[in-house]
Amino acid sequence: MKLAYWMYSGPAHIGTLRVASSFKNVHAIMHAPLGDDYFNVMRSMLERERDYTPVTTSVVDRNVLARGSQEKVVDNITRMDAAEKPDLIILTPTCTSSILQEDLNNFVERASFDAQCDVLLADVNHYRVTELQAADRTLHQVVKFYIDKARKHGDIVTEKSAKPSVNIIGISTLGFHNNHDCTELKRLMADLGIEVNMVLPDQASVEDLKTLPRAWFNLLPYRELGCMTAEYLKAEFDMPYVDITPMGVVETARCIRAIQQVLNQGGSDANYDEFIDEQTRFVSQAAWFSRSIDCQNLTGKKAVVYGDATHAAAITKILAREMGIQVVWSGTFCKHDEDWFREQVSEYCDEVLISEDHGEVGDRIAKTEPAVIFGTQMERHVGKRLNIPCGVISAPIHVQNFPVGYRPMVGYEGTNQLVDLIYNSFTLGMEDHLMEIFGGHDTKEAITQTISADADLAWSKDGSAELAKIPGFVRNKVKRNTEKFARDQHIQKITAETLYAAKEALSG
Amino acid sequence: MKLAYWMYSGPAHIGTLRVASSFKNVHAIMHAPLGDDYFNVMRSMLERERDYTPVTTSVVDRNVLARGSQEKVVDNITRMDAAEKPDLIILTPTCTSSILQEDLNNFVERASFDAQCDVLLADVNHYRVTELQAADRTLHQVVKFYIDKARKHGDIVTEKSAKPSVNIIGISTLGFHNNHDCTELKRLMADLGIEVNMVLPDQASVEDLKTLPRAWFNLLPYRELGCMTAEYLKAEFDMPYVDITPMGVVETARCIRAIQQVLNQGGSDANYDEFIDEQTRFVSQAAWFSRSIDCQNLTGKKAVVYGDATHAAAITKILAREMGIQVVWSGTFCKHDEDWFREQVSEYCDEVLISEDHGEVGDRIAKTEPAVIFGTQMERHVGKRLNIPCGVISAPIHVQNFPVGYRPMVGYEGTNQLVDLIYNSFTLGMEDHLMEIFGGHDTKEAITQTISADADLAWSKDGSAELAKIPGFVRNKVKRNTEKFARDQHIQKITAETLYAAKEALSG
Amino acid sequence: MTLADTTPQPLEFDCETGNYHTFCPISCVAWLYQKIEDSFFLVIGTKTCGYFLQNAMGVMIFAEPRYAMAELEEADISAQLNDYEELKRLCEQIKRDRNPSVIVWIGTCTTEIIKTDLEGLAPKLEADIGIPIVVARANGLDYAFTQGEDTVLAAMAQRCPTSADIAAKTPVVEKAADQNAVKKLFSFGGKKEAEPTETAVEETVYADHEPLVLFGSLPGAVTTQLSLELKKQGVKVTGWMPEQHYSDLPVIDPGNFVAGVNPFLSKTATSLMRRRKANLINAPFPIGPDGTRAWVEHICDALGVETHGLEEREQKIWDSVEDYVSLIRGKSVFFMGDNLLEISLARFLIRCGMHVPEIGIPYMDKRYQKAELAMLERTCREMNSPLPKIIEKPDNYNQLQRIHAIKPDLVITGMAHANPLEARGITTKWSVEFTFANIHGFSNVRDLLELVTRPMRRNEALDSLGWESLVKG
Amino acid sequence: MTLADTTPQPLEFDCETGNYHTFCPISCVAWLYQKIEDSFFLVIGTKTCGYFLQNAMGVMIFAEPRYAMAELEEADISAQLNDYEELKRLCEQIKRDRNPSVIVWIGTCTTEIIKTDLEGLAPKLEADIGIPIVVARANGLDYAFTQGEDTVLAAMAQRCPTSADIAAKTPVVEKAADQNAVKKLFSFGGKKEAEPTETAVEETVYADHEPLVLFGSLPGAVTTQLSLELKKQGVKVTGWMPEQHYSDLPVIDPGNFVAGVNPFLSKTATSLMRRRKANLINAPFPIGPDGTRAWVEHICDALGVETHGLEEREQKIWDSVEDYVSLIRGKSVFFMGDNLLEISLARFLIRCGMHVPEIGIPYMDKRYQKAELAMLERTCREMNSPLPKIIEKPDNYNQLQRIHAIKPDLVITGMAHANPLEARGITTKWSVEFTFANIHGFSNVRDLLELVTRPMRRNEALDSLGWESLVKG
Repeated sequence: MKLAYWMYSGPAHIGTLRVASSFKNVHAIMHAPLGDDYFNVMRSMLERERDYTPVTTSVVDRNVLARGSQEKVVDNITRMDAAEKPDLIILTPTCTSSILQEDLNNFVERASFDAQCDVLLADVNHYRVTELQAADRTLHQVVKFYIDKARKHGDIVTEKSAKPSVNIIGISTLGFHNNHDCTELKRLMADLGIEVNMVLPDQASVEDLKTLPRAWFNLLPYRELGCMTAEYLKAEFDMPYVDITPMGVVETARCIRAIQQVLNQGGSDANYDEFIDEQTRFVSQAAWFSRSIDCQNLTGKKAVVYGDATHAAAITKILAREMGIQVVWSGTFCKHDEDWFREQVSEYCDEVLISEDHGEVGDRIAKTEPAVIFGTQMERHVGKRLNIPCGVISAPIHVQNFPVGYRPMVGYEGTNQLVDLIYNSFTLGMEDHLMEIFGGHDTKEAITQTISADADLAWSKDGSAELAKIPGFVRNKVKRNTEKFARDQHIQKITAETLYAAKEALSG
Repeated sequence: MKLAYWMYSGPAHIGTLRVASSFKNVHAIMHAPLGDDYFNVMRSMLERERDYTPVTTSVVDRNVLARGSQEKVVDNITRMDAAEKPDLIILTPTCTSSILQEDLNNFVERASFDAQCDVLLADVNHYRVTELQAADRTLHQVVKFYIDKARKHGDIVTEKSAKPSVNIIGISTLGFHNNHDCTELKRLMADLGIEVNMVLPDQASVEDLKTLPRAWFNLLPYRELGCMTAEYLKAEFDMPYVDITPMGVVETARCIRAIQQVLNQGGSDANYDEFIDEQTRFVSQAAWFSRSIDCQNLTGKKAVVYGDATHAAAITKILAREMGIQVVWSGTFCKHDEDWFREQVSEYCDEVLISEDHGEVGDRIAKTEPAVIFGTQMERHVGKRLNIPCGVISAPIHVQNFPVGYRPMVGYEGTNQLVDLIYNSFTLGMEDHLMEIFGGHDTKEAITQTISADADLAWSKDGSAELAKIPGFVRNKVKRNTEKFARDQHIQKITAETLYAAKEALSG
Repeated sequence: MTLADTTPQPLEFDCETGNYHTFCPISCVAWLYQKIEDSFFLVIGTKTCGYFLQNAMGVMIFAEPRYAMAELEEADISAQLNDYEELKRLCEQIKRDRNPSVIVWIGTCTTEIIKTDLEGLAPKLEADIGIPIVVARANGLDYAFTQGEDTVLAAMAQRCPTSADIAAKTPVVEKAADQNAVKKLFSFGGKKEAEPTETAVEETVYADHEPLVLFGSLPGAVTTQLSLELKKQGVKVTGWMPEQHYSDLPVIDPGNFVAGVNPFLSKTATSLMRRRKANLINAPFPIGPDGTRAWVEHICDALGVETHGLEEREQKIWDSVEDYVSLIRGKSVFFMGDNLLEISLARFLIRCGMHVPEIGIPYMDKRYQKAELAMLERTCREMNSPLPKIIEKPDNYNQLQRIHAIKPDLVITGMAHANPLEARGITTKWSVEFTFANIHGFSNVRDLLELVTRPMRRNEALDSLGWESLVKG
Repeated sequence: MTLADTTPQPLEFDCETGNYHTFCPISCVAWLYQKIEDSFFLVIGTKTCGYFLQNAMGVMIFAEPRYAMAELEEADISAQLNDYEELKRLCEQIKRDRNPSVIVWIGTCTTEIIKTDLEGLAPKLEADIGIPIVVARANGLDYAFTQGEDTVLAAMAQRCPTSADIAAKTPVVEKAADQNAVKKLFSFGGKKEAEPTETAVEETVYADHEPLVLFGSLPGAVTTQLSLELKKQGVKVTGWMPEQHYSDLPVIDPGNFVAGVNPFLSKTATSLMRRRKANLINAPFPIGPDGTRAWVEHICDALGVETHGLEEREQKIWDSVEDYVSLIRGKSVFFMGDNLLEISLARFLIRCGMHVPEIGIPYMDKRYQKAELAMLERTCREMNSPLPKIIEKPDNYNQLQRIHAIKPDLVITGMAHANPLEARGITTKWSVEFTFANIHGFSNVRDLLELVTRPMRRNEALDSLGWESLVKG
């Protein structure tokens, strides 16, 4: 058992449902007790979705438990098939109902007899994988099912499109800024003269999956969703893929250059250098911001970063490489992707943190005392308590992460949005500090409660007075450093001299 | 004399310089003492402008004062003319140098002999008009000068363009979100099949002003800049103008319908009804947000609005009409536009406030205790002190109002941006209150300091205990209401019963 | 009056598939940990439960809440780990970090299915760590949403002391016959009464009646209002279950009177009757002026206290909210069914002049809701409104077809369907809000109507803008 | 040593058009109102002045600052209103709302031009409202940026008490010969010394020397550091002008020694010498390890105190910042001229191994900066660096041409030109930051170098990304 009240990724069935309900005309049947169906609420409330979520719960109650659930599940599948005429129904249990060890494959087989549509059982282990892994797996499962089916029917489309084309894989409902990212990626592809063959799974029709191989390559903006599918398509059809997240000007350029290489290997003659240069220097404002005076003043400031693998890695690189901000540590909750994450960020931060424990993450922030945090909603609230500003850069999703206004994180407009996020996080933090400094009247009231004499050390009157002159937001740090210095030097009473001697010694 | 440390609009010369430096290849010479040239700093720092601001100060110091400034001013004009080869040089004094009562027209005349470019003296009274009025006047002056010149040269273009076309008037440097608004307006015009003839004054060339009459009509997104010019063009060339600010779905639709009418009067056959319907219901998310559950919970909440005439009026209408939020009062610092403002907002708010005094505005906010403020940076800080969230909707400009990411306030994407602004202002405020309510541990510590027994009233033990149960952010209001009730009822000691009797009586 | 006596209802009851959306009963943690300030709630379940709580709790999750998940991992499910040792480890950590007065274990579907013997483990662990452990099975197999509270209060009812318990624990105090006095000493500990004269004076306003304990978790301000309402009639509330502190659980002796404030507390009622031998006062619930008056009347009646001025009081409240009532009179409201407050709300809204074609409700205890159902029927008769159809365990899919057919003026629904209905031009109100808002008693009628009318007031204004439908086709 | 003695400088000086950008001298209000905590600053000027302050002050403006504008309106300019009555009305309001210990009137260009007789009005109003009024003409016709502080301190110098003033005001205290003791009593009022033994012990570390008052507004932490530095040499600082409170203005008697900490305080120096008959110690300024050492040495020399260990101290600081120094050694820096700290900073950076082609400076008082200029020359010689050209009242337009021709590694410039230069691949640092950062004394050398090297460290990293030029063409 694990004591917790916050988790960074949801249970497996949420991942399955995110993929299922992203597709057009796919219905999911959740075999679960009452109350496990909050996915529908999340989609309806967080995304302000106008349509009914295509997920029906076949409710397991005490009676169903006693009688066995096969009849009810099969009945619900056939009912939904008749009423909604979906292309595909995906059945999934939840953590709870998966313990019942029922032969759900058999339920699906039974239902397939009567249903007009395809019926699939989502194939995930509800205790071993997270929401993210389950989503990746379910997408792969659906794609494979329809590729196999097309092959059997002989109507698979393997001939490449005349113009260079791409499948964008990984855009899904309840994904962090996914809708805006998708728009921006489509615009970017249009700018590059690349036709978008399919977007997966968002708004995709399963009937069209047979045309996936038509595209010249697959683009994977996120680590968390699509990798299995891309690998599968590479293995089956030798389709290349580009899995560089185009976040920040440097990585966006790298992604475009990788696309150029892929296209040229496919017989095209693309040269995006000029486009990249124009976008980087003049269309996007990010490169200019990096060079501008505002950003100069962020140089060397300390930040910590935490989030899913994609976003935490991308932001770490942007902060360190594009803005000269010191990333003290960078962390992720994507334990399953630890190796990739370490490889991506090690060069750009002092330390790497791999943890799913919100308590550990919070403690590390408190200990680090960074000038700014980039993290999830949880870290934002940790920051609130510690009075450290936080920019939210990653799921778990929250209604605030579904802005109505255009807020992509990828591509060139994404670089602009990130500049605002980073700059505002720092300046609003700075503003609070400045308000404290310029608060005026009450500067005289010494903040003496922080001057807790430790057992072995005493602060002289002038030492305390001097400490009180230090602005509140660094006072604790100065106090700790001075006390450390005093202990090292065997000084028992800390005077103003000690304080400044410590400053000179420790900054040397 | 007026005691103040904050003003909502700048001095006149700032308005003149905003217009002058918006034009392409126009240089301004500011005749002023050292230090009056901070306009250059504002442009460079707030807008993160990459180019040198085309404003040179001809510095007035003690020596110049003694010798007379004509020589220096004329010399600076001719020097800049030779070095930068501008089309036009505009000379302006500041509040200070205008007191010297020099014959600046004569300076200009003198300089015109030697200079290749046109030279104009900005014609404003520095003690009678604000930044906004001066900008409006300077734009008119420049336009008139070049129209007159073109007429003299006989090369004025009065023939209308084949396709419907528009001049967008009022976009300027250091304008609140002007750059993004301009992009959005251009996109909107493209969607409507209207060609943009000129944008004024931003990035416009004075040499092209002679082509202004070519457009079918003028569009004035803001009250503050462009009205004089539009009136002038109407008087001279019978050019119609549309001065409906397209902010919010209702006003955007009204603006488009007015454009339709103007075009059709000009012989076109435009029908934008379908476009408006599609944008309103499906492309913009604002109409849907208004109807969604999130917004339902804002219904009847109290807001106050304060800003320039354009933005304060637009936001007031959106809040009241599109979101069902109660605007307790709406105010502006644009005293010169009081009549228009009253006419626009009276229907949508309980009271109208016309004031330039930040102290008065702050006091009114404190007294009103709204759930949210929409105002300027000053009101944001007032809100910070009072613990009331504030969305910033209007100049005076501030570096935070020059986001790098796309943030128009007009048009359909503008409606989305405003939804985010309004929603986040409310929810982040609510979040703070919820954190207080759910703070958990310390709910028991009674906030007894607010229970200050007024001379004539006493709170019984159970009354105080009951009051302490009320969440902090409404406690003061409940307290005041209860005490008012007690006084009216001649109750001397307030018990729990009194408190709830007051609740029933006052809500009736 | 006992629950055994069920008179047949002419109301029409039906039962559907039970494929309906409601919050998991473990969500009761959200308000209970807030109410009982010295408690800690431990939900023993899976990642699915935890993720639900985290999403449902919103901002509360960040406030270092006094609840947590004991997340069952694969080794727990496959019984490779010892439940007792695991729970002990967690509870010791909770004791160390937060030191609550009580730990409430919330069992879930998973603990039901893997048959974790929480009731068996609790007494041993309670003895081991020295903190009371209350066990409640708030699982979705047996219960819906608000019934979670019912499972907790039913369990807690067993922990209420008797006069004898108190007497045994306070040997220095003279064993007084008046258990109220004993209770006072107990709950206030060593504190001195600051205003003894005031208290003495107060006592005289009460009639001489059997002790009365009210049950149901309501915010402090609302319990005060209801207590004051009864005080006006001379009825003294001996205690509330729960109180702000676990250590203040009221004394309940056999023969004492108890009354519930919410319609979803049938298990608690049964527990109090069967195991504590209390007398349940079966009354309509104090929601709306009509319900509040009936509730007070039933209580007074049971205690043999004569009421006075109630009719005027009810009328005065009605008069004060006429502006709101006039907005909904003659309109229709459809309850999809979510929080078990449906019958009481429907009865109140019919009294306001609304029509109710259908009341969906997760679970219907006709005995515990007997007085409320009777009042619903009477109200319909008096208001000349057709009797609503009551659908237990509704099927949301079917309900949506009926809603689109009937087009009611208002649908009170769970969170999953509100936005899609609004997008189709159907006005909705979240049922969840009635669970959290202060809607009980006379003083809150205006707030209750504010909630009900809000979407109608808002949408009326919006409708003039002509965006009624926001879906294609 | 007197200011009259000006030895010819082999340094090349030049003067341009004076069309350069710098902040208005009234901006000194920003740091002075912060420093002197019981003060209120009233800037008497136009909307142009007010809007500048509001923009320059950034967030401070929102913190209910202890300064305000007396905004001159048309009626004031045209002398329709009575200046005295208007100022009285405003000052009375300030007294009512904030009750400061002193009101400082800041005259502006406008009061110069309309010839408002602030000096004439102040004594009468001071008597009328009972609050000292100090008048400073911080106008842009005569002064640049930091010189605003000079005008205020020069005026305030006249308000420093003499021993005789103190003696007259404290009749109960025995008129001690030691004015330090008198000063103590005065400034601490009725307070008891908590640690008398500590104080007594402390006194013994000081040499016996003439009283020394330091002038220049520095943050409390920095004044402590500099005082401690002198204490190490046995020199006791009698007082600072200004102190945290106006009421703590130091005693200055004829013949006392005074020394400035900043190069822009020439008017204050002159005022102290001419009107208070103080002895000015003309020293380089305590910026950089070299400057700080020279400053301490000059002071000790003037007071007849022998120094010890200063060379080692300086060397230790240099050693501790070698990592930063190595980043700039051999590079070039161009000063456009802004805050009058230019000579001191250039001298320090040349000592760090940089080359300085040009030092722009708004105003050059060769007498007050005599020791600093001499040290600059010596440093160039010792570091084998060409002598910089010093341009007084530069012309920014011409400077930009020179910068684009020379392409220095760093340009220290005002805020108007930093972004355009950066966009053209030229690394810049705001001169303003040196005005506000703690750069004085040995302890702050690292912070000073942190500032200087920050843009170079940052741009070095960025340059590898290949975005050097961010303008077209």
